[in-house]
Amino acid sequence: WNEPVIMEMGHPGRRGVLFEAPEAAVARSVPDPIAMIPEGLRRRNPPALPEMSEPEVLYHYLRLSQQTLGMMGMSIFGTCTMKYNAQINEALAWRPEVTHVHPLQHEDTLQGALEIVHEMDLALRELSGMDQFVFQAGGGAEAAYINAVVTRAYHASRGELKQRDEIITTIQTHPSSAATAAAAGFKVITLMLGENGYPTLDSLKAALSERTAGLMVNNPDDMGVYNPEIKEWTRLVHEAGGLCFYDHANFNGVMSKLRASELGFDACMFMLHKTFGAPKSGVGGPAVGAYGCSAKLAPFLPTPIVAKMDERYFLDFDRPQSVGKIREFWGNFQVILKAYAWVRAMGADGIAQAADISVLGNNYMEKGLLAIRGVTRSHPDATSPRLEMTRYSLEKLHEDTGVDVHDVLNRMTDFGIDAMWTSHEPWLVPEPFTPEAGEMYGKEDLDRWISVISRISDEAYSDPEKVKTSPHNQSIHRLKPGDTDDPKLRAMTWRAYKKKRG
Amino acid sequence: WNEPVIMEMGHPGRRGVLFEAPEAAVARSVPDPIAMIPEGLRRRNPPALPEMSEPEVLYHYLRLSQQTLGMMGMSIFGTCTMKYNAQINEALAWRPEVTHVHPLQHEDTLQGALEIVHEMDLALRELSGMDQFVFQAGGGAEAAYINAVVTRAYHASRGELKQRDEIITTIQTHPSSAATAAAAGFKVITLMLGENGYPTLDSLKAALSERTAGLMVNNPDDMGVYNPEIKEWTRLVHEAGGLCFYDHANFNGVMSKLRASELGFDACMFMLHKTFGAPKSGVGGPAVGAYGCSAKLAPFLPTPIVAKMDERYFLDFDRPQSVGKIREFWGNFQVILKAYAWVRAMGADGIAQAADISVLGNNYMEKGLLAIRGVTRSHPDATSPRLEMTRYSLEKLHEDTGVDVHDVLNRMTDFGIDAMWTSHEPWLVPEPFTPEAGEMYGKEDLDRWISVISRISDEAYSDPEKVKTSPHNQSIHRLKPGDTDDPKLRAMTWRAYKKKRG
Amino acid sequence: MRDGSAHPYMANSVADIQSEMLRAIGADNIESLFAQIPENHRLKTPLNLPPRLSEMALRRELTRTLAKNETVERNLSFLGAGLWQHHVPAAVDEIVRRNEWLTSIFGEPSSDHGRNQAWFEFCSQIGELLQMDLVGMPVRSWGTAAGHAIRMAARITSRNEVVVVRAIDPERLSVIRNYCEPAEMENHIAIRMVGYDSATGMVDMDELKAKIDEKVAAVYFEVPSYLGVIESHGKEIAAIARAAGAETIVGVDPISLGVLTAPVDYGADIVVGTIQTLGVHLHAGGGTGGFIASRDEDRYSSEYPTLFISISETLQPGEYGFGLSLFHQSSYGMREKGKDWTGHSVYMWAIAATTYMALMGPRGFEEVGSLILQRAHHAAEMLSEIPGVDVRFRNGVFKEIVVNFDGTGSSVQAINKALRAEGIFGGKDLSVDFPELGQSALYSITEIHRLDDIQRLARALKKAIAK
Amino acid sequence: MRDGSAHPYMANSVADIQSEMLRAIGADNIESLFAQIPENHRLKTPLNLPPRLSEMALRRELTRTLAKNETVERNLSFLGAGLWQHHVPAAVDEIVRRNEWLTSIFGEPSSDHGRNQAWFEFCSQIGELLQMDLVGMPVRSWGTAAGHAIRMAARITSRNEVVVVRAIDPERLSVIRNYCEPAEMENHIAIRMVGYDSATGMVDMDELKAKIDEKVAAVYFEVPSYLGVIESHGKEIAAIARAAGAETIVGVDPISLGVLTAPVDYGADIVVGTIQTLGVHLHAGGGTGGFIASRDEDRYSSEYPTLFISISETLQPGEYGFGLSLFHQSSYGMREKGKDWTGHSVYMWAIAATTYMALMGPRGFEEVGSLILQRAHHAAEMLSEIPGVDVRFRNGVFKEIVVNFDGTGSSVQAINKALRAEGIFGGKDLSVDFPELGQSALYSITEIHRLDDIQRLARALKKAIAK
Repeated sequence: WNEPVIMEMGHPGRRGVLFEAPEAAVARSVPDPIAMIPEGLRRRNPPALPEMSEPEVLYHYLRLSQQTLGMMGMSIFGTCTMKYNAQINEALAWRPEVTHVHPLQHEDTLQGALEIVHEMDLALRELSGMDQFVFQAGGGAEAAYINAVVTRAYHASRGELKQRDEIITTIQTHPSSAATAAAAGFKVITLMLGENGYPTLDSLKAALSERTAGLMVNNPDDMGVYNPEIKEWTRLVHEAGGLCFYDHANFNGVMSKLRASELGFDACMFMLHKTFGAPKSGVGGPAVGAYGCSAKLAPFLPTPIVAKMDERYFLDFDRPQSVGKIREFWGNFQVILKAYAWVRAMGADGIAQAADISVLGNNYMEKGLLAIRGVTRSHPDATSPRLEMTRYSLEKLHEDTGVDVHDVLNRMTDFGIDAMWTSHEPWLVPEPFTPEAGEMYGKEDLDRWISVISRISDEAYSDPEKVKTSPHNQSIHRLKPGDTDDPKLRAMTWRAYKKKRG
Repeated sequence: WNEPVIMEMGHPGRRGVLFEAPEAAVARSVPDPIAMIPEGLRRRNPPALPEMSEPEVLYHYLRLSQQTLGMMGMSIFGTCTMKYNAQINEALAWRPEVTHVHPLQHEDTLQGALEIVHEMDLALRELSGMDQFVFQAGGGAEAAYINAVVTRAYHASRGELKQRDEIITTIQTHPSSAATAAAAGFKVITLMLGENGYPTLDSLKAALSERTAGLMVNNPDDMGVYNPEIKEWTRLVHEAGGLCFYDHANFNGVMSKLRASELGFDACMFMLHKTFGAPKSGVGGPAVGAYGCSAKLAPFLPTPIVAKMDERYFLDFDRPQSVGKIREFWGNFQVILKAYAWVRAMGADGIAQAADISVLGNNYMEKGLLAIRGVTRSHPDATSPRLEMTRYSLEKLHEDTGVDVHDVLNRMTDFGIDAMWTSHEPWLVPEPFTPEAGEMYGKEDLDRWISVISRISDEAYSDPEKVKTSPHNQSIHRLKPGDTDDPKLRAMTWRAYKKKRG
Repeated sequence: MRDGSAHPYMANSVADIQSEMLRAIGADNIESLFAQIPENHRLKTPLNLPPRLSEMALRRELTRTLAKNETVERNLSFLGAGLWQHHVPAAVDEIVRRNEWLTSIFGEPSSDHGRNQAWFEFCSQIGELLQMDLVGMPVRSWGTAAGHAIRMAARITSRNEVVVVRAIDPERLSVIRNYCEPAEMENHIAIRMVGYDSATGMVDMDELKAKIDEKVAAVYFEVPSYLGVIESHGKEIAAIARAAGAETIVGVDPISLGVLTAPVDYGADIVVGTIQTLGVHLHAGGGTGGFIASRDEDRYSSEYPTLFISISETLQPGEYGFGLSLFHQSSYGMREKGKDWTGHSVYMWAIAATTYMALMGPRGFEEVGSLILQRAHHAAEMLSEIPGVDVRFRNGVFKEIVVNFDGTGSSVQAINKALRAEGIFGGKDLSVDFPELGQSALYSITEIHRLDDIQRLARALKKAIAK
Repeated sequence: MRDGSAHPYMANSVADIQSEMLRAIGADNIESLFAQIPENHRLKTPLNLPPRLSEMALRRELTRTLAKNETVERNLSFLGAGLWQHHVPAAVDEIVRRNEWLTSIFGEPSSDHGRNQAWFEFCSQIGELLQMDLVGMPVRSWGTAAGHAIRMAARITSRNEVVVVRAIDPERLSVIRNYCEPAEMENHIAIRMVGYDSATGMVDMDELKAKIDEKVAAVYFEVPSYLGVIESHGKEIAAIARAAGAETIVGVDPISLGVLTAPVDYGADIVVGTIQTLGVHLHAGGGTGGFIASRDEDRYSSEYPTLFISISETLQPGEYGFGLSLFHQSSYGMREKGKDWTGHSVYMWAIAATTYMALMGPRGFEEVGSLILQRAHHAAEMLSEIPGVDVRFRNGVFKEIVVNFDGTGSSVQAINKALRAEGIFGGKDLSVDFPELGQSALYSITEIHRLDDIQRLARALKKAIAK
């Protein structure tokens, strides 16, 4: 059914939450609370929020939740490492010992939380070879920003910041590296791909200079391509006086296989809401970008650091070279807890197996997908098996039938399979798509996914209209093209909608 | 989509739960646990349960939950008093202080639970005028059985049980009164309705004798008809030496208006999972039938009673005349807690208002429903307003169009309105239906409900096939008539299904 | 609460909505709608209930009240005796709490499809554990199930006596007694108790043979028994019963069925038991629930008091659905002529149990059964090493052990009090209900009791005894 | 764990499934699939992580670890300072925990419909509280929001200085500093701090006037301020800023907006603030979240770093849906040319907040605002009656009060320690960050603090001081 926008619902006078009047002594002391507000600052017009009973609000949002496909069907959204969010982790995270704890409490009353943060730090150090992690960043992009800020502080401490104002990245590194470097004030040099699917060593050499502040790169990239020269890269960047940051967004295919420090990186970032099993909530968060670095960079990390001394955990604010805060408090603790629980539930063997299964699943899918009419792979000549994802193209299908990748995405949802990932901008490969099998789904689910693409390919060649007019079984139809970006029509609030369309 | 039966899912070797091997000392002590089982009692063939990963099981049941309409749409199922299950009550009931408490713990460690049970007892005493409540019964029918058992014990204690072997009830009293009385060994006399919609005083008088053990009756009945002579009834039954039990299943329309004891009843029963806002889970439970009685009957109540002495709560097992146990332990505590929270959230005024709104809602709906072609009311000549429900009939619609009440029920679900209640057996009114507005839904929802009946009536008169082949928008279509009762086809387990159909 | 505020649970608790509705009806006021109730029936004194609380105040008050409970999470508990602390996977709680089924009521098979399927899957999985084809929807407790099963047997055999073993939960026995009408009544079912061997804890076979005759409708015994013993005479008991024309009813704890053979293998006709051990928490007793199962024969199916869910084809070829079966024979269908009675039960726990069984699978049941056997026998060994402490019936127990303290000179009550001070809830005191066992307590040991827990118990017991 | 068991999180962790998949690929083993990674890149030493735990063991271990936390549920807390303890309706938690959106990712507007609608409703309700038409999807914190807003203003005005009031959370200020590049860098944004009046806590208007000139991109101030004061010069500040061609950015706590007027009414151009107070728990800091809003003009909308959700018609007449808007200008669309950057944020808290705002409605916000005002002013009165204790800035505070202990001779640290022993978490110590306030602490008083709580605090303070 059509669920109305909540702004249209309710009836004047209905209430969803009530509050007791204050006790007599309080009311006597402050009989007119509004009088405590300076004259001109009192609210005159009540906000036009809906007036609804509690069950009306509850069932409205329960219904909306049901109109969200997500993993209720199947979702293997590349670059996002769709992973099982274990219910035990949720159960633990919603205990009062988590929800009802204030981050400014005295450390004596936070020993449980600090212990978990510290243990997670140790686990990440083991996985990466770094010397210290912080969890303040509310996501991967913010962790990249920490790297940019720490890079600033490092070079500033050496008097070189004015000179070193360039960050090198690659076109297949996540846009957040380029964007955070730029937001931090750096100029961004982006290396394009060589014929093997990764930038050449020569292009790196050409970019390096005394202006180089650092390198920000992922590996493998989100086409599943691994740069085998990465150790040489980090050596060259160091030689040029720059720092090397490893965006571990694509860690799932290499975890337990390599360590950032052993490849020569000074810093790295893990997404706990992704690789480590905490929910990501529609690229939404709350999330955690765990940022780790070598001892050389540790003095510049944001404060506080969770540290341990004599079996007691404490928050170390006494770090004179620190860049201070990137975000208030010390991180989304509930996300750290879930990630830590995941690490404990997996163990070293489980983590290794997850990487194995992810890579196996991707290569298994590749076999099936490339057999489908209209599906090709990026860099078809690079024959080594891809890691946990492969970048495909529907260019052929599009040329042959007029059906593009968005049509396919929409049609997939009719089979209970949520839209897959296409590619970050820019689309180096036309009509791209990127499934990531991950370790959660069974073979029969992967087979089902392949068979849906196969069926849609058949439909595209036999009845393209059916695909182009999809979805046919979802709560709503496709949006009118252009509405959401047309300044005369787009409306980010109900107020704006009423003004523009009312 | 079509969700498979779980017995068809999974793959050999998959696991949903793991257990650590025992510690070395335990394994040393008991190296071969199976050897501890007498030879012939060891399991030879593993149970053919599905072998599945945790997310496979989780999402299977999440999807099944989404395929349950219930109150996700709208449901005003008469006689069941569909009511808001407040989320605060659920949140409280799932705290470890509830889930992780054993009923055999020492009273000192149960003071919180016992306090709540006792406070609930006091609230129910106030609402009914009874002297003591017990919460052992896992539902209303079981509370009725307690009444039958207590009635046995009472008459036995007076040496009259052999003589008093008849329980009187009425045809519009819930079947559980008749059934539990019979199961307890009583003969059941059922009074039929008089022309005003309730049995005549004369029919009661004719049924009373020295064999009368008691009366079990509700009031109002589930047609919304109140017996105004009920005080006379209880007087006459007492005069004949019988006990009077008030089934308060239909309490919603009279709560705060009358008290069982003031009408002359010796005992009564409240359904905490219904009138008191705890969830009922598809006529499923866990539920609580709170049974209360006068001081005269209290010695016979099941043990234990929760009692209070000197600010300490305790479980009183020292009740020599007690009938013992009707069900193990002392009740579904979490349900009592939810009901108590409901009482506190409502207060006396809120409870009175709920009764008012329920009765107002029913009469408002009656106005709308009786204006619809093909809809009539039971006892059309009894003109007083009905209480919280009204019994309607679709006899006319059926005669005119061939569409019966089950067709209408099915069609309703297409509009997101779950099937309404028809009537208990026997159907005194042909093609009956019984909505109960309750106090939860707003006027616009009641209007929507009426408009759906109105639309279906229009459809029945214009396109009856559409109604008769409904539903058209649910997860599945109607069942093949007869399959579930045909001994050759019916299968209550997957094993049986495979044998009969495989 | 501010006067005149609408109540959050009642959308129509707004004065102008009520006025509009009254106008539509043509009534002057709400009071006039109660015209059926005579004046002298109305409340004599106004309701005096505690003051109404906002959600904020309610949360605070009840959170504080509940904090007066001590939990088996913060304490170490050995209480079982009919309700056991097992590991409940978090996914089970997540599923069982879904609002969708929490608030549903009976709709149509199409609108109830998901819930009906889940219930069918519950019955199907119980069926696999038991190797039986007919499983009813759950009843309210193990005792309830046993009571109904005995009444079923009485109807099937038209006999009115039943043999019950003595090594039974006294609470469950009391429930059964209340299902068997008193002697004054025409359909009275007499209970003949059979003792247990004081050395092994198993059924006293001589007494059993003496008590079974052609008046007996059924024999009821349990595997494992209340005292934890894995009864090994099942086959023999069933044979004796069958020879006398009586039904064999067996009570089981289904969590044992990964390692113990299904009762049907030793001749059970009707099997009953708990479903609490299949993924349901204690809930201070609110986790209780039972089942009834049998062969899929009319002889049995026609006597069930429970509701049934059957799989069925739908009008759409290739599609299946689920609906009520044999409804007509229930008390809903036939009132006092129905089979005993039905009504609200614990169907939500069927949702928990089906999720649990699917998560466990065959290997999970085997592992948990083995682990319980290991932990219980190991605990028995450790505790019996404590001077003065004797563990009875040590050959073949499942998860309950009878710990006797006669040699210590202390009472169970005193020992449990001392344990409580250490954060340990000792076993259930058996000394009143089973005087022949002296000062004994029933300790429940499950998969959750780790080595360090048993060590902690042993240390605390030594300390308690030394006092 | 038993060796060789499949892992519950990984359906394909079964050997024969893996073999079948390898056969399909034509690979000998999984290792061969990692051929891209050179040998000398591989792990030098094996992973040394703590042992793997079953769910049962994990629950036990983490439950025990978490039990070492003290909660604000069992203790009485007066900590706020950027993260506040308000009443969170249970329905909010129920909604926000739904698995459906927990595990979703970006699909299509049709498959994400429910979640997108919920997000749009969040923005719409924030818009009503603020009386503003343009609201972005949430950012990671109030400080983050302020940092981005300042950068937006710098881009809008092409200026590189910003005026910030001194009475600001030091954590938030530090975040802002990190959003303003250091002096060495080309696009450095210089921060000019403006003090507050030591008597009233309000902005020092003379200093403000002196600091605003045509180099200034924006003025940033908060209502209520970090020190709890309801700043009353808003209109004047905005006028001064406008005259200098600068933007006015106001930070607000939206729970105050049932009683305080919307910042746009006194001239705000961009408004930022927290969303934590709208139905999000503390989560030890994980409840943090922020928003950015403005008028719906290209001047502003073209500079947002956030994602937007716009309502839209669909191809079906009369139907609407919701999709991303202005995506192209984000860093996803334009990499380093995008507006700052976007990425994971706290969108789940948008779900909580939209549920909260809908439950509250206009009357709920008015009541909670009034209640907070009453409780805070009453607490200020009660505490200032304690000898040696002085409550600063008492005219017009919202929910934070500055309690000064200079007259007691005790330090905040010592007093808080004494309070902690009584189960009370005293206010945040201001003595390091605001030395001019002496030994002062910031006490947060909200609707949850009842009369008896304040009385208990007063008693405990008296006792602490007497030591």
